[in-house]
Amino acid sequence: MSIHNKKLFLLCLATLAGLFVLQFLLSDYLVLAFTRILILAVFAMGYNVLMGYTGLVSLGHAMFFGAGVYGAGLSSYYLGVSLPVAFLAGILAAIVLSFLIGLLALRTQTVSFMIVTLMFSQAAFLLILYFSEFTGGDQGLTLPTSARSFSLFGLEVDMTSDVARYNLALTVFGVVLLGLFAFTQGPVGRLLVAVRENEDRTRMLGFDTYAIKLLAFTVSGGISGVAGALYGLMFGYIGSAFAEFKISIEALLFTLVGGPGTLLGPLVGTGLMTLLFDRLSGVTTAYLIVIGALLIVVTLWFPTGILGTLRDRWLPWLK
Amino acid sequence: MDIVPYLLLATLEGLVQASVLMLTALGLSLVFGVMRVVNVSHGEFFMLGAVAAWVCANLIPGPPYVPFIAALLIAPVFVGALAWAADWAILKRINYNPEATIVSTIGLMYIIQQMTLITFGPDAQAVDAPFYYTVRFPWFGYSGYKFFIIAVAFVLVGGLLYLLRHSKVGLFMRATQFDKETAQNFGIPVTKVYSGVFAVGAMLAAIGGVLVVPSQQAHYLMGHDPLLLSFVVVIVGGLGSIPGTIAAAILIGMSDGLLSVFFSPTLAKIFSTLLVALVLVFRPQGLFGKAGR
Amino acid sequence: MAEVVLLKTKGLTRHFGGLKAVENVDFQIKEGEIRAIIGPNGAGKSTFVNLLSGRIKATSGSVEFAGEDISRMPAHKRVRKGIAYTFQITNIYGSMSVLENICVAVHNRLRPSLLSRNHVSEVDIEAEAAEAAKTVGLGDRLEEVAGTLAYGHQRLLEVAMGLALQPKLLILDEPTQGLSDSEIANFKEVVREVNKTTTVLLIEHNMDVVMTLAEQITVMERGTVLAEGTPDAIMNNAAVQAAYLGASA
Amino acid sequence: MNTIGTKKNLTLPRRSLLKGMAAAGTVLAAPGIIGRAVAQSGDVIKLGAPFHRTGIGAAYGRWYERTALAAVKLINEQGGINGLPVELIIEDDGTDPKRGVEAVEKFSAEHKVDAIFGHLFSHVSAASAPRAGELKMPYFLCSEAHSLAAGAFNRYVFQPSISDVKSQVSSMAPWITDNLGKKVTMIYPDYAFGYDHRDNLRAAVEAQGGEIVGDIAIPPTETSYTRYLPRIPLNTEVIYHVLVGPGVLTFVKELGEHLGSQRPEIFGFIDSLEAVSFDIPQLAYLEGTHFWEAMPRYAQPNQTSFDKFYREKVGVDANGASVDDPKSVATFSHMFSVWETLFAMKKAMEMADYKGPKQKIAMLEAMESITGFEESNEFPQGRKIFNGKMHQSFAQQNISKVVDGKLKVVHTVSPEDTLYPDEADYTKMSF
Repeated sequence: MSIHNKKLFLLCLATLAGLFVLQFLLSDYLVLAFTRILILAVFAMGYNVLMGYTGLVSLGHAMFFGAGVYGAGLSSYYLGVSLPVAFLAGILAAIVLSFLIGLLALRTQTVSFMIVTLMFSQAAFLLILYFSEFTGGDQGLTLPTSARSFSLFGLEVDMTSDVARYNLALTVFGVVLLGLFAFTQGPVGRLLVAVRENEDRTRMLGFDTYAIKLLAFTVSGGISGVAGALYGLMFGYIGSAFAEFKISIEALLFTLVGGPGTLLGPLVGTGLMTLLFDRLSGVTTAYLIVIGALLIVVTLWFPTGILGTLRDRWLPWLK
Repeated sequence: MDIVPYLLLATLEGLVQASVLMLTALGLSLVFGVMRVVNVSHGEFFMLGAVAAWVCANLIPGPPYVPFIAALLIAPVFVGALAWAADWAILKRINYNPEATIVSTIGLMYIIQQMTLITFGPDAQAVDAPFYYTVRFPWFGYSGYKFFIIAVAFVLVGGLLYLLRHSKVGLFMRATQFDKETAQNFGIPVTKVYSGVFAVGAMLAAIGGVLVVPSQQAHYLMGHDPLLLSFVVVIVGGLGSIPGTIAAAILIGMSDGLLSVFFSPTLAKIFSTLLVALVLVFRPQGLFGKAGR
Repeated sequence: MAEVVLLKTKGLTRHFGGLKAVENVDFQIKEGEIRAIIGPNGAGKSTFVNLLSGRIKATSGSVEFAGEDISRMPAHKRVRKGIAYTFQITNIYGSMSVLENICVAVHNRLRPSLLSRNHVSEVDIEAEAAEAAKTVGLGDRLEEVAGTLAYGHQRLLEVAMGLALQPKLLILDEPTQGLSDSEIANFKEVVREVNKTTTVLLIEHNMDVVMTLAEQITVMERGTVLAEGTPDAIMNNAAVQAAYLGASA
Repeated sequence: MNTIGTKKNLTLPRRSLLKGMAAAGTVLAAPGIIGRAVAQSGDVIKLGAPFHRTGIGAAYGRWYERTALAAVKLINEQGGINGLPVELIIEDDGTDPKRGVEAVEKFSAEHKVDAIFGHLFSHVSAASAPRAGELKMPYFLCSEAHSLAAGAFNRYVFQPSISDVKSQVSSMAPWITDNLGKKVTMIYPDYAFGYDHRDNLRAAVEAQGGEIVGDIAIPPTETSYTRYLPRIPLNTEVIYHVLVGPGVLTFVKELGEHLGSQRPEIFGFIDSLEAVSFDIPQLAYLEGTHFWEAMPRYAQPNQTSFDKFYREKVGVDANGASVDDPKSVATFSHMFSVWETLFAMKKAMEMADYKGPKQKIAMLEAMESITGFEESNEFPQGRKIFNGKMHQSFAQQNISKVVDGKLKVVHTVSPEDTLYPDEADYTKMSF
């Protein structure tokens, strides 16, 4: 499959190399900021699988991010499993949840689909609060010091070290990026786009579009869970704030700005927006106004986002 | 406490909730019914109504009923104008695309919320009721103003229904709802109907906000719960169906009151959000609607 | 040609509310045939073929295909059984290239399972897709974006996608609508070519196309079959003339 | 089909927009890169203050900021700390745990502050405290959460001014059971902060031979309370309420309507009514009820000169409202912790002759060696005992009665009576 779209493949490799070099160039703080950006970009990339490639706008991805956070965090907190195992538990939780929610939500379309995902996500958020004895509720749980380092294949990783954190985030980001390259640029990716462009036609070419959408939904939710699990373990804290509505909106915003249906769009969107908010918080308290205004501006004038615009104009392979 | 006063209280509270809900949810339902879009910033129009009532109470002198009545007139006009402007500036330009509308009204929601935070401040503010009167039952007392809320809401909803059924404007709206293209061919100014409906929907929410604020408080985040409950009502009642919305408002308002009395309110909320999701999945026409079309 | 019945319906019925769009239709098509369905607007032709393809669920009645009852089969499975359907209104992937459009169709046939891998490579898929494009005369436009094609070419692409499925039965819903005379001539050639390997069911308004292509014609009116026979027999059928002329007058 | 991502109705000239975006990107990145070059200074003490400017804590955040600015101004007027001027850097954390952590990282890595202080809401501090420890950043809480004293955090985290909930509640309970009644109904918010009250009050009341007869948890977003009120058992002698959030006035009003004149005693935590004026008709029902206050909002007849000095510097009048706007009421029982924390930090820095981050450990050890603070201009709330092992202060507490729409202190609990056995020893942890 990699014979397809070689240019994009090279760009992905260049991006990863660039991100690796970045840690030697940036100030300490920006390295920390980029650690966060990489994790959130993974989240947005997961969201993009569904929204960008398959054309399904979900308002409930916070629940999959949250499933990753809690699946990983709770298994580390209560069962004391090692971090790699907790990480996998988080991903598994997100995959199972997204599969089940997908089964139901995909029976609906467009507006109903948005509301259904929103409502399931709200219910998940409320459940976290309701079982606060176990989940820590809004106050959350702080992971013990023993959960701040791990060794894998003889490699000792200290989660409190900035260098280790950055490179760990970059590794996960890289794996997801290349995995998604194979997924979206190959025949399956073509099917996702086929569903987005014309679901009826795709069905009449003999595809079970429900199954395709369910696959996209589960992959999307699973990757969101990867980001959530990494975020929870990396920062050693889990809390209901990670399953809030705002988290879903951030994924939507990052994807919209960067360019839905482009592989690298979510990274661009996440990077730009995170840095923008970071700078804004020194200038104005109302960073949510900026989110609001951007949501409107992007839908009005920029519906294909930054990379989407580049793609439509000059670089058709950027997808 | 015995079960009788318990139920009486739950019923009264349910009725009050149902009344306010009826107004806000009708706004949302009207917009969805005619325009086929979901307005996520609807709860903020409700909040703006409440804040407008507080502003009136602070600026207009006289006994409490004077600013209250002023607010009942001013708040809907102000909020309606704002909604009309939003329709002109945003919704019209994205051609009422359902998904783009949701995204951009989420944006609008944040903007209104934060602008209110900046101007109105983070504190909850109380507004005097137009009159104070406590109805004393043998077991407990109950605010007379809340009976007033019920009365006003029912009068307004009745008036609205009458208008929809018997006026030219109502006819235009129903025609547009039924089939946009045909309506256009019959010379109905569809774009004007859209702007009007969006404004009227917001005005209904604003009136709900004004009515509620003397019994509660104005706060910049207060739009969230009414939005959620209105969603529940509109969806359970069947998207776009006015009688369904009214029936669902009463059902949800009453049962929310009862559920929260007997169960944890968080559990009640979980229940209602899941209800919305499952109704949409398994009975998209709503609990009261008929299948088909 | 072998006289094998490819598709058979019994009492096929579909009501929309009070409207009887298709009412109790018994219908057969033999393997290798080119069959046309004609009838005035609203006669239920499109609904009928949609019942065959599974896009619309029947109210009652049964559909049998290649000896198997497919009445309850969802549309995409019927496609896999060999019933291909091309849309009345052009229905392609506008943002994809011609080749990619056809690839989606070939993909289904060569690699039916979504997740499991088999040995069919992307190269094979593309080769077959290019072949199908060539058959309809789009061989030199593989990289063009489908949405930018001329209308006639879009119709041909639509047919190519149907062909790429290598169906046993190809249903064409008003394929020549909006085509120029020269395009129609070319189209007739394409259908003849296709018919060498596939049974063709055609809904068509253009009588010239019907008369030159079809071996058998089925006439529908108000949801029922009014008449059936060879082109000559249909031309001379009084009831058909009444219904048809009456309707188009 | 989704059209957000695929629609092509662009009307703006894209080329110029893209250029603008690229330019914006450079600008965004610039401060951080420059920050790397100029970060080393050492001739100033930088303090990072992540305040709740927005979100549910915004009412508190506003006053925390005002108090911090006043205290820093005073410190600088008095010659700074060890001769170095103090620079205050404020970031908004949105009362959000995620952003709280981001703020801690930003203070540590970009602003390179000497210490961070000022987090109040417990979910924000629960997320931020571990990260502060990992970044080896001194982190001072201005919060009532019990987590620190319970040993959940690390050696870098301190709470030198305000008492934790456990200490507050358990020192109030004997007075409640002795003076108001032994059958208590609790009304509290349905989240972590409320649970702290629920658990500690139950234990404390039962220890006094009292009984919790009703237990009503209310979601923090609730706006109407009438339907919860029937759950107050008829044999209730005291209603204990601690509610935060926008609906408190409504709660009081509805309580009044519901119970009428035959009400039981009512005891509330002032958290319910921080930043809310008392002399409004909606609160008339509270006349004659009692409140816990960390620091009396209304200047008392025996007002200390310290209290007077503090109010003057922060700009708060004798009614606990802003001198510029009598309608703007302070979060008086919490914001003193910002003031006092700054002076506690100053004291520790002076003890360690602190000049820069290299002496961080010495400063923290100095902090741990402190045993208490005397009532003074620097500590206007009152005398306090500091437990260096738990990193927690124990301060005097007040019980006030609402008389003529004002809070009048009727009982004071000395710091000694708020102590409980040690639950943690941070000095045994490594730095």
